[in-house]
Order: sequence, then structure tokens, then C-alpha cells
Amino acid sequence: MGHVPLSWYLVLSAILFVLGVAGFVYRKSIITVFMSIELMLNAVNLSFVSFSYELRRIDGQIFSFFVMVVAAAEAAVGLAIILTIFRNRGTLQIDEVDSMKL
Amino acid sequence: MNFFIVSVIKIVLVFAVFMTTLAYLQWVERKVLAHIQSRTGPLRVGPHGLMQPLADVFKLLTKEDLLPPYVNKFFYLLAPFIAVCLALISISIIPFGPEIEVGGTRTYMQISDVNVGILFILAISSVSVYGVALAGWSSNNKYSLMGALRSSAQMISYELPLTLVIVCPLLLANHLSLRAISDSQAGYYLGFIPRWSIFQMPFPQIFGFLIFMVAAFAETNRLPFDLPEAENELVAGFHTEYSSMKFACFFMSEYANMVTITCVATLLFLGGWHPLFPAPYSNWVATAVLLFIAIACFFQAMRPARKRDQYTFPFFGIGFLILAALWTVPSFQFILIPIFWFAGKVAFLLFTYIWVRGTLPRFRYDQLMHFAWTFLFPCALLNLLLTALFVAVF
Amino acid sequence: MIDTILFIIFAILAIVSGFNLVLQKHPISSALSLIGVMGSLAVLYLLLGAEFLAMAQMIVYGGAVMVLFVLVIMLLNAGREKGSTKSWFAQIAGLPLLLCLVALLGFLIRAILPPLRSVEFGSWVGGTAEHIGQLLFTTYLLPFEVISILILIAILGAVVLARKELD
Amino acid sequence: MNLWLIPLFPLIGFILNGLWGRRFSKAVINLIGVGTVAVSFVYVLVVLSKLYPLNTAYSEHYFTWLQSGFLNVGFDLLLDRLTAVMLLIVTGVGLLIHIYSVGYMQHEGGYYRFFAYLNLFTFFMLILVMASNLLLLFVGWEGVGFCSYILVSFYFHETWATGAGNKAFIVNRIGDFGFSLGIFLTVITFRTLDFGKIAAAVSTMPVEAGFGTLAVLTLLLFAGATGKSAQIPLYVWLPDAMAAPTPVSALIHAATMVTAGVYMIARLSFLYDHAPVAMEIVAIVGLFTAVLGATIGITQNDIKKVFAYSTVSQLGYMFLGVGVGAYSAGIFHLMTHAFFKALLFLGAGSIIHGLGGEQDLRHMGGLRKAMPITFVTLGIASLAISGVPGFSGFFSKDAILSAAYTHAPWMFWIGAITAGITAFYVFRAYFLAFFGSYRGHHHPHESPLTMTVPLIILAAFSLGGGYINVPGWLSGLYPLLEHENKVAMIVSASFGIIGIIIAAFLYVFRPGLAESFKNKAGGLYTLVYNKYYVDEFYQGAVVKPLEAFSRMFLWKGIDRGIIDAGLVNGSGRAVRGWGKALRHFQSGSIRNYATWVLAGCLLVIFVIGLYGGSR
Repeated sequence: MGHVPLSWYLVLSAILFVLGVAGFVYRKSIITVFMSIELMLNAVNLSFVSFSYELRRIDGQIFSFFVMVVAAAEAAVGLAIILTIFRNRGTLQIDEVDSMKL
Repeated sequence: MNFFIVSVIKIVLVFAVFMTTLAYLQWVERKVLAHIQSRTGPLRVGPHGLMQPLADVFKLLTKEDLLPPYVNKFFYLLAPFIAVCLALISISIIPFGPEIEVGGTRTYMQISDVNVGILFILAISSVSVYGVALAGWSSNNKYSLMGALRSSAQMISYELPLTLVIVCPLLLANHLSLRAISDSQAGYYLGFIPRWSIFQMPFPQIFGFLIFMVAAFAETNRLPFDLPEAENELVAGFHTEYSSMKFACFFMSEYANMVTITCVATLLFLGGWHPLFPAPYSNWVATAVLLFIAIACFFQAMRPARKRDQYTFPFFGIGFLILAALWTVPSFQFILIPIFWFAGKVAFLLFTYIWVRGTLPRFRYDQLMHFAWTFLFPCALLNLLLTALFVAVF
Repeated sequence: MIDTILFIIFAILAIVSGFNLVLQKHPISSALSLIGVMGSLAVLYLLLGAEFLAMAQMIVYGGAVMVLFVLVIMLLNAGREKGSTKSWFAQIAGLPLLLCLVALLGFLIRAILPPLRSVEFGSWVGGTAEHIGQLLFTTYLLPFEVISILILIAILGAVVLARKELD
Repeated sequence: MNLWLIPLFPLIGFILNGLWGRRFSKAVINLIGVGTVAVSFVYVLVVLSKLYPLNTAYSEHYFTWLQSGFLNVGFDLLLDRLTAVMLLIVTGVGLLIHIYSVGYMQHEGGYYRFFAYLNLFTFFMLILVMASNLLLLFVGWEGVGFCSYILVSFYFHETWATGAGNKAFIVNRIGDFGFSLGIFLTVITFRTLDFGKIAAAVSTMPVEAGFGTLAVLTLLLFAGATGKSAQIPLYVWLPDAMAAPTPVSALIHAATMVTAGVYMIARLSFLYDHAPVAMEIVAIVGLFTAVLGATIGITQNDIKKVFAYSTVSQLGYMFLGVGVGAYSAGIFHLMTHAFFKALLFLGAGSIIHGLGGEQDLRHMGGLRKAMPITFVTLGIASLAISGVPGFSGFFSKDAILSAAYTHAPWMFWIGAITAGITAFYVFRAYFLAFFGSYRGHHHPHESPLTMTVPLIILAAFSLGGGYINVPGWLSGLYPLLEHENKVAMIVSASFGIIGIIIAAFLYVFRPGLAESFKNKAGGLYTLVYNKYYVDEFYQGAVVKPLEAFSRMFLWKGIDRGIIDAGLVNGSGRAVRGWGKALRHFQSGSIRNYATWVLAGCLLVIFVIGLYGGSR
């Protein structure tokens, strides 16, 4: 058994990303949709780290790090928004939050 | 292949010692608390209740494994598992002593040395919230949920000062590996002041150490910060609905966390296995202490408080004499002396845990959070700033 | 050898957790699945020589972000999802589009990328704390400072949003 | 040598007075306003004394102003003998007029504003005369134009003042349009704007026989000059510009700015020399302007208007001079004219000041006792402008007329007759003001010392300025081509003296006779009195059609029809229509939006994968 080619990591990243997109499109709870976004971010992070390995440069990891930090900030604000939505509307179903329309 | 064999031996050894320590830590706690409160503590099972931990294990194993209705089964079963696993994992990177050579094989007195050891500890401790949170939520019980939420909030809040204060010894040591941090504290100022972090120039971390200990108490949900399991308000907090072995898991994880965090405190602040005194004297401290204990045992045997003491204490005395002799054998000293110092420091800190528990009353929840955010956090921040400043300047 | 085994184990764990995230109906199951994905990814980062990032992944994602999610789920007592027919376009077009995405990504990885090196555990450890710190505080100092301001703003925003209205 | 210091001082004065003048006391404003010009004048003297013989041009390069393709325009200042004359006129006469203003403006509002503007004008005028390339000259050119505008509109609360300012500005715009076209043509033709380089380039070209590029170029530049220097057909603004305070009329509209056109042609003499057709046109335009100005001057009753038309007429002489190739004679006349015309205006200002604002000749008379200094100095100026031998005007006018005689005798004869008319109308005004009995109501009094001292100094120069051998000084630049022409000299001088005698006869000895002549002339008099109806003709032939065209075509056709209806409302309607169509996509469902985003991303990835990503 040899070593794993790096493209496997990229394939894994792609799979996770697609799963994240699927979660975003098909899940109906705001929180889960939000988690799907985090999944997508994680998938992209894996790509960053993989390419960082390929190029032997750690800039990719730095970007990954920034993505993490932004995700943390986003989670803080996003969950606060979710809390507010729940307080005002008493629901977490994403399809019921649809008053911004014609 | 050699690496695997050595690793397996080390894992078995550490695991055995660690589990025994956990079991007897509980015995020690009950004994010390009892004596603080002028009681005697466990006495019945074995001499001085020494068999009590074993009996407890049997009791918990043989109890009926109750599964309450209305709980979320999967998470209800998962929670104690998570808790105990995460608690036990951290010990794998704690170094107990320097690099040694046994039978031509050089190895560390540590299961594995990790470059980012301290980050690993932080990662594990931050993830260990899940055990508590899930347990409380899956129990489907408002007391449990309240306990879980409180516990989670408390652990997250106190993690901040804890992390900030950990950074200070890292600044002094300039490394993330626990072994390297400990080694950076070897040596003495003026020939007698140990170069431990709490004494280390340019900015002694005494305040850092105190903040760390306070935060560690909260982090392990121990008195005076054991709000999650405040019996009189929340019945028993997040593990109200747990019984038998599942309860034991939580119990074990609490003690394991205690031991881990005192080990970390020792490594970060108290110089790890590096002795308090310079080389020739420190070699005999262990022997002297053990001899003193042995003599005390014999002395106690001559004036027994109870009848059977006159039979048991001489045995203890002989045991301690043998141990003292063991520490004088030069071919064992290179292993035993670091272990003595490390174990001694950890034991002292653990005793402090119990001591505090026996002395201080419990905080109110709002006081607890208030204390964390408005006192401990700014203090830790200030400490960090000053340390960074001094490190940068000198 | 060992890295191949580790990769396979954790890749499978990540994919299974990812599927679980999408398929489970209860938010908390999804959240735990996501934690599983993140833990697996942390191990994969270690394999790729990004040890600092692996620990950061555990501390930030595992210990902070996901704890927040779990707490919010518990606090709001979010239950199982209900079916909905409002988003008709997502229901109809979602699956074909997803398949297109899979096909496109697969095609891109296969067709466009040149052959990449294979991953050997320990052959290159670039992401030590030292290297990351050096780069972070020299080349990327400005983004770093900007992002710390971003975090500060996020904290304030979260406090303002989540605060109970005082009458 | 730091030539840049010369224009810098007035600029400093402008900045100080302009920004903080409101808070300064009058003494401080005087110190700044007059002092900066005085420093500048002294510095000019210092520079000239250091560079004295100034046989070759001296120039300084400061920085590259524009670098665009082949065109490289530097901020360069130039000092040669021509510039030296102009510098002395601008700073010297300018200084005297500044001093005079202290007295004249004493009781006017906007005191600090006036001095700030004057300083700014001085700055731009200095830039104009020191510029080493056409573009920098144009900066000064436009700058003085702007200053002229704000000074004509100085009494901005009066409609007639702002109207006159607007007229001056707009008429100048027409000329400057030609001037800028001339600059563009210069850039195209010579690929440079530097005077020295143009001269070098032109010297290799043959003299143009017909109507070629150089003729067009020089005539375009001359169009600018007709605007700035009030020649036919753009002279109409200058008489109206008398709405400005009298020192402004003296400085800007007599001594300096209006002569910029003459200076420009003298500066670019190498170009005009190569375009004889243009020269001929310049000479003819100058000649007819001289006649026109002089004839209108006879009939005017406003003392400043008389002098204004006299300025138009004298500028015509200068253009006649440069047009026939006697550049040095033109510049000579420019200088003497600066002296005596400034003196005439300042004297008129002194009268107006003494009479409390009265400008109408019919309400003056017999002022020689009340204002002795003004009487004497103004008399010297009148003699000078009439070309009486011995006075400065005689020398310069004679130089021009001699050259004209050499060039074409008919020009000389018309010029000489005009000189007689000039003498007549100037002395008409002089006699009406100082002789006879007083016909006004205000009690006349002599002006203060700050006003009379400049008058006396200028009178001295008007008297003796002719002995300064300007053609000799400029002989290095412009070879002396006119030889001494005794006949011309005697004829023109005698025409001037005859004009004076007629004026004396009509207005001093037989006052009633003038009235009867007026009545007899009838229609002719009305025609001339109404300035040949040129303003009315312009109004009917240019302004009205332009207004109609603008209203009917530009406003209703293009602005309302195409821009408003088509572009503005049309784009609004298009957006609304698209909005109506696209709003069905706004379903409020986040998941639908996400799916759309996904579709868009797929498109982008697809396109990148197809075209961009392949290596």
C-alpha cells in the first residue's frame, strides 16, 4: 500500500463541499442551513491546506486560519440573529421566514 | 517495531497508574474531607477503608443500568462515553520525567511527545464541554438541562482566562511542547532559587499561577465552582438521570480532568519533574520524606487510636521503609527521583483541590460569571500584557 | 502505510458524518455530525503537516463554534424539521444542479489539475506554530489586524443582537 | 536669479488680503497691497541692474508642468529686453496706480477685496509677460481676463456693473476661443509651445506667400488679441468696462492688460514676419479701430467713455505699428500710452473723486482753479496723446506713422487724420472739464496727496517718456526698419495741433458753435453718438439668433426631447419594466435563492473551466 495522492484530499474536499451545498438547499431548519455553510467552509479549508502541502508554502494555511476566524465571527453574529428570529417569530423553519418578498 | 513495543508498555503502565490514581484520589478526598470536618471517613472496607474504591467499582458495576423513558437514547448513552474518553486522552501527552535509557532503548517518560502539546490539551479541554452539554440535554429533564447549560457557559467563560494565562509561561519558554516547556525551567537562580515559571525572571508568574488554579477549579467543575451539580438547586445537575456505570464515567472524568489539569499546572508553572533543590540534596529528599512517613506510622502504631491500628500501621511503616530503600538504589534513581518530584507536586495541588473544597462555600451562579468576566479575565489580560512587555524588553 | 490507513479511516468518517449532517432530521444530530467532520479534518490536517491548524481547528471549530451551535440548539430546543412545499424551485432544481456540481468538480479535478505529489506523513511539516506566527506577523500583519477588528465588531454585534430588549 | 520671486510677491499679497483682509485694518491692507507690488518693482529693478545689458534672453526652468506624448511644457520664465520693458510698465505703473487707489478707494466698500484683486491681477500680468511658452502665457492671459471680470463687476450689487463684467468676459471668450485654437494649431504645427523652439523652427521655413498655415495660426492668435486688446470686431466690451473703479480702468483697461495683444504679437513677431497676409490684416484692423474709436470719442459725454474710446483708438495705432512690422514702435507706443493714458484715467478719476462721483462732462467746467494739480497733469497727458512735439506721444506715434508711410502711404494719411481727431476729442473733454463755468452741483476739491503724487510722477513720464529710446533698446530683437521721415513727422504733428486749435475754438472761445455743428450734422451725429449701432447690430445678428437656436434646438429638441424623454425617463422606464419581470424571482424563500446562487456558481465554474482554467 503506497501513499495517498493529494488529489484524494481534493476529492474529499469536493465531496464535503457538495454535501454542504446539499444541506443548504435541502435542509429546512435555519440552524442546520447555517451548519451546512460551516461544512462548506471546512471543505474549502481542506483544499487550502492540501494545496499548501502541494506547493510547500504555508500561505494556504494562513488563509485557512483566516477562514476559521471569520467563521467564528460569523457564527457569533449568525447565531445571535437566529436567536432574534426565534424570539420574534417563534420558529426556526427557514421556509416560514419569507416576509421579504413582493 | 521497537517503537510500538515501547509505546505499548508505556501506555499500559501509564493507564494502570492513572486508573489507580483516579480510584484512590476519591478515597483520599473522602478521608481528607472527613478529617477536615472532624470525621473519620471510610473505615469499614479494608484497613482504613483502603478497599473502599474497589467496593465502589463493584457496587456501580452491579447496579441496575437504568434507562429512563423520554430520554434521547443515542445521545444519552454517548455523553458519558465522550466525557470519559476526552478526559483520559489528555494524559497521553503529559511527560512525567526526562528522557531515559532502559536496556539500550532511549525513550521519553511520556506516552508521546507532541510539538503542539499545550494546544492539544486546550483542544481536548474545550471539546470536553460536549459530554456535559449532551448529557444534560438528552436527559430530557429541566434540571439536567439547566445544569448542562450552566456548566457549558462556565467552562467556556473560564477557558478564556485559562488560555490567556497559559500563554505567559509559553512566552517565557518559547515553545509549545510540554516537555520543552518543562525543560526550559531546569536550573537555579543564584544556585538555590529554582527556575520555575512562578519564579522565572523577568516576570515571575505567581499571579498567573493563582489565576490558572482558580480557572482550573472552575474548568473541572469543582467546588467552589461546582454549580452544574449544585445538589440543593439542581438535584445533581447534568447527571441527575445517570446511574451505575454511566454515572461512574462522569465521576471518573471529573477526577481525570483534575489530575490532568494539575499535571499541566505542574509542567507549566512548577517546573515539572525538576526538583526544588539543586542536585545532590534533592536526591535524598524522597528517601527522607518516606522515612519520616514510615517513622510516623510506627509511632502511630505504638499509640493506636483503635485497636486494629497496632496491627495495620506497622505494615504501612514497613511498606514505606521499603519504598524509601528503593529510592536509594542508584540504578533506579534516574527514574524514581523525577517521578517523586512530579508526583509530589501533583499530589500537593490535588490536596489543594480537596482542601479548598473542604473550606470554601459555593458561589452563586451570577457571582461565578461576574467573577470570570470582570475580574479574572482582565487580570489574566493584564498579566499577559506585562509578561509580553517584559519578555520583549529584556 | 499508517498515513494511508489514517486517511482512509478519517476520510470515510468525514464523508459519513457529512452525509449524516444532510440526512438527519434533528439539528443536534447534524451538529454532532459536523463535529465529527471537523475532528476528522483536524486529523487530515495533521497528516498534511499543518499541526497548528489542526489544533486551531479543534479549539476554534470544535471548542467554540460548535459549542455555540449546540448551546443555541439546546436553548431554543430546536426540534425535528417539518416538511415544507414553499421552496418549490429548490425542491425541483436542487438535485440536478447538485449532480451538475459533482460532475463539474470531478471533471475539474481530473482534467485540469496536473498530477499532484502524494502525501507522506511527516515528510513536510510546514505549519508549525513558529512558521505560522512568523508569516502571520510579517506578510499578513494587516489582514491579521483587520480580522481582529472584525472579530471585535462581531462580538459587539452579537451582544447587541442577542440582548433582551429592556423596556 | 530667482525670477519666480517677481510674480510671487503680488500672489502673497493676494492670499493674505484675500483670505484675511476682512479682519485687517486699512493700514495693514495698504501695507500688504501696495507693499508687495513695491517689493516686486524693486526686485525687478535689482534683477535688471544685475543683468543689465541683457543682450541675450535669460530664462529659468523650474519644473515640467505637462508631459504628454511629444508635448513637453515647462514652467519656464523668460527675461529679455521686451519683457524688461513690460515688467517695468506693469510693476512701475502698477505701483503708482496702487498708491493712487489708496486715496481713491478710501470711502468705498470692499476695500480689502479691491486690493486683493489688484494684486492677483498684477500676479497674472507678470506671469503673462514673463512666460516662456504659449501655454503659460495663456494662463496669464486668462488670469488677467478673470481679474478684469471680477474688477469690472466690483460693484456687484449693481446690475450695470455685473452686466458690463459679463459682457467683458463673454466677448473675451470669443477671442480666447480663437486664441486656444491658435495654441492647438501651434502644437500641431511645431510640436512645441516654447517661444525659443518655435522661433528656431520658423526660421527654417520660407515666408508664406499666400494664405497658409502660418497665416491661419497667426490670425487665430490675433483673434484672441482682438478680444483682449479691444479691436474690431470685439472692442465693444471695453467702453462698458468703465463700470470698474477708475484705478482699474487706468491699470487694466488702459495701461497693461489691453496691451497684452500687442505684446503677444511682438513676442511672436517671428511668426507674423512669416505671414505677411496676417500682418496686413492686423495693420488694417488696427487702423480702422483707430478711426472708429476716435470718431466715437468725439461725441461721448462721459469722461471715462471718452478715454475708453481713446484707448480703443490708441490700441489700434499700436496694432497698426506691429502690423506694418514696426514692433519696436508698437511697444514704444505701448509704453508711452501706458504713461499718458494711465495719467488721463487717473486724472479723470481725480476729477470724479473731487466731484463726488460725477462723470458727465456736461456737469463739469471751470475746474482748473479748484484742481490745479489735476489741471496741469491732465494737460500734459492731453498734449502727449495729441502728439504735440516734445511730449512722449509724439515720438511713439511718429514712429508708427513713419513706418506706416513706408509700408503704405494711405495708411499714413488715415492715421494722421485720426491723430488730428484724437487731439480734438481729447481736448474737447479737457476744455469741457477745466474751462468755462462750473455746471455741476457738487463742491469740487483737489484730491489727496496719495492721488496727486502718482499724477505728478506720471506727468513727468508723459512729458519725458519719449526720450527713452525704446526702439534702440529693442533693436537687438527688432531691427530698426523705419528711417527718419521728416515729412511724416511734420504732417502728423501739425494735424494734432490743428485738432487742438479746433477744439479750443469750439469749446473755449465759441461754446455755442459746437452745438450748432451738432445739429447740422443730424443723422451722422446720431449715428456716431450711438457708436454706429454696433452693439445693437451684435444684439440682433448674433445674440438673438443664438438665443433662439438654443431655445428651440438645444433646449426643446435635444435636452427635453432626447435627454429628458429618451435617456432619463427611458432608462427609468426600462428599469421599471425589468423590475416587473424579475420580481417574480423574489419569492422570499431562502432556499430558492440558494438554489439560484448554486446555478450561478455552476455557470461561472463552467465558463472558467472552459476558457480560463485550462493551462
